[in-house]
Amino acid sequence: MTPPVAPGLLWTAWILVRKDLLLEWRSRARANALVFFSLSTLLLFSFALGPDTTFLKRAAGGTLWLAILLASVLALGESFRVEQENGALDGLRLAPADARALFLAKALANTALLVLVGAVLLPVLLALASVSPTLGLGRLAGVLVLGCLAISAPGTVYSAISSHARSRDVLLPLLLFPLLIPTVVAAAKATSLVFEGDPMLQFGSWLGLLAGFNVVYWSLGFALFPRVVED
Amino acid sequence: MTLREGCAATRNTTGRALRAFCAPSLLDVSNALEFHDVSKRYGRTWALARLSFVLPEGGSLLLTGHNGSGKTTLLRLLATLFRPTTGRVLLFGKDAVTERETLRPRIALLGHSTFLYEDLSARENCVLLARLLGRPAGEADALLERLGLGARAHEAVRTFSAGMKKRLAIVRLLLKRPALALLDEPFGELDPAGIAEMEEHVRGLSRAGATVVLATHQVEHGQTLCTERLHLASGRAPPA
Amino acid sequence: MNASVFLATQTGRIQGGWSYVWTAYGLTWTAFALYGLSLWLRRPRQEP
Amino acid sequence: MLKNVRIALAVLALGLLIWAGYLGLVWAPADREMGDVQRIMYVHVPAMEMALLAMTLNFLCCVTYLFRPSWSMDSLAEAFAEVGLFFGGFGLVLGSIWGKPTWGTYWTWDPRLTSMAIGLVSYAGYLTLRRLVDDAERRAVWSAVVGIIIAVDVPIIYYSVRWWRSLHQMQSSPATVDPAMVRALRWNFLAFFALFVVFVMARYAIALARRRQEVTPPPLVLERAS
Repeated sequence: MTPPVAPGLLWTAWILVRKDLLLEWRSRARANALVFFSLSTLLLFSFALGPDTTFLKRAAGGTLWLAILLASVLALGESFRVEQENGALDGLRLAPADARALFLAKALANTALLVLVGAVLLPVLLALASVSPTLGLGRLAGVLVLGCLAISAPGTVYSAISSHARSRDVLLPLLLFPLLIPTVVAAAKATSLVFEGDPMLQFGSWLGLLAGFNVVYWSLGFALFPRVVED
Repeated sequence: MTLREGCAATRNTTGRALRAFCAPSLLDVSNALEFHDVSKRYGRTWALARLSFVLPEGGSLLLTGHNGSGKTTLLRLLATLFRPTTGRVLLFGKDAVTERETLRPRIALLGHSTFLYEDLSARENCVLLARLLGRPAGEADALLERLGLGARAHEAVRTFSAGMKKRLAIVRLLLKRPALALLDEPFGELDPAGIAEMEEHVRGLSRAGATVVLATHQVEHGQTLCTERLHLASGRAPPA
Repeated sequence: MNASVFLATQTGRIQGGWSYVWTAYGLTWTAFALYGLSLWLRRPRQEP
Repeated sequence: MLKNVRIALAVLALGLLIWAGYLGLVWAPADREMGDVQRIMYVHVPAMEMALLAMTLNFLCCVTYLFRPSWSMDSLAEAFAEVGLFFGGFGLVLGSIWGKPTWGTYWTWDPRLTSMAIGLVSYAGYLTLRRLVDDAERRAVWSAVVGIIIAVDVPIIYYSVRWWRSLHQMQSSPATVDPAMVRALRWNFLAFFALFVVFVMARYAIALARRRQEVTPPPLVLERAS
């Protein structure tokens, strides 16, 4: 009774991504809550950093990425809650679905959610900090997507780990934030260059740095994630 | 050390090459399951302690014992979800840890957890599994129909009763057409009609040549279904 | 000659550096002592 | 046997520490510009070196564990992480004590100090994870995974912080050292290394004992079936 040809790694990942996106759509109440949460954090940062608009203008890149970072902790924590309900993760492992495909799917689904959050935050930020994307929307979108990718890859590995450990809500940010400092540095720098112009043409190098992080974290996650899920 | 064990025991690449070289006939795997001195530990407690037993292929094993005796742990080990702390588990002659990827397509587990996504509909859950197995979605629909879930196939699993979720889990099990079916308390949450139907499914699986391991503390139902019996007491199999 | 002149102009050293030095070394030794103590307290009872 | 080896090594390390302390505080000449404050370098630099050494060794243990799991490798990784955290922690404090008189502030965004600080927080997370997972096997695998990711991340942090900081002013290069200072530094390095080995051996024994206690296989004899 050998089963007919099972789908390959990437096709399995595609099936699982569709499943995750469908799940996110079905529980979009949670996604909405996440978006409004990050909006409120953005407002909070603006108020906390003071009404002086020149300072807010300079800090706009940083506030955007801090808001996304906080939202990512919630999104990542949630992404494995749905897998733990009814032991669905074990069900996938037994299907069998290759754990690496599970990683790709989960990380891409989390990225999509974060990009959505970023997309909603951006217009609000442009208004709040009275900044405009002088280097063009295309580059801004590029930074947003690359940054969210660089957050989701290690985030997915760490949320899989902490979803089984005790006091997971503390453990995930504790593990994730130190790791994401270079990513946030690069993303915030690139974003503020987009807002304030790039006289010394550094945007390309910061974007390259961000792309480099992605290569490192995605390959690390791809290689190590099976060890996290398999007992 | 028989030739088969010799082949199975060598782990390194030469072993794998040797196994590939051995003609399958030489290796007619008589035993579907083998536990060699298996223990499993959670934190401080030993869920399974130094357990060894063998089950021939196509056989069916009734696993009895009070709650916490290690039944679920044993099934999860058989389902390759766990790695034993000590000892070795062999399924169809293959090591359940190193070769789980090749074993999993042939194993199905009906556990306490139903593996279902509450926010997806019954059909979406089954079609997801069918796609992962490389099977047409129609097969999932046919099984849903056969088990009386056709009418509510498009409703979210969240709205299902425990009995219906169990039935949906059975659909997932049958969809895999397993060579090894692991049933953990299958009669729980089922009304008498459901229990009779479940017994029929178990017989169907045995008839189809599958090896069945059925764990329950409702011995009266399992009695007629299984050829062999193993009683567990706090993780050990006391001498019969 | 100019070496000593050079040295003279360079004597703008930081005065009173010793307070920092003693705090640093004091901290180092106490840290070692405390950590050694904690390791000793947590030592396994019977030697493996 | 092992016990008195460890005691002998501890005594040797203590002797080395006192001798190196004498060299650093008394024997070595004061620095031309910074005067005596520069003596803090003899403890600050070796401490940071030991922290880096511990982090590298932790990474190696984590990688080895994933390929060839064994409780000794897992316990060794835990020992290196804690000892590294210890040396890095007070090494950073020494760095800021040194910074006050020389740069006027307790903290400068010097890439070395910053990446070490972030590394320490990461290893604190690593050790917290180890305490929050009960199952020994899972804890070992997951902390190995986390240890690898952190070890890959620390150099990345160093370079990105340097790049981020080089927008302002150049990284401060260590003071020029003349031969006598180098000798004092080397003796201090030796003393710190001896202590490092003593601490790791002690912490390894603690970790291994805990693992042994957690993973002892049950006795073969079966109780009377109830």
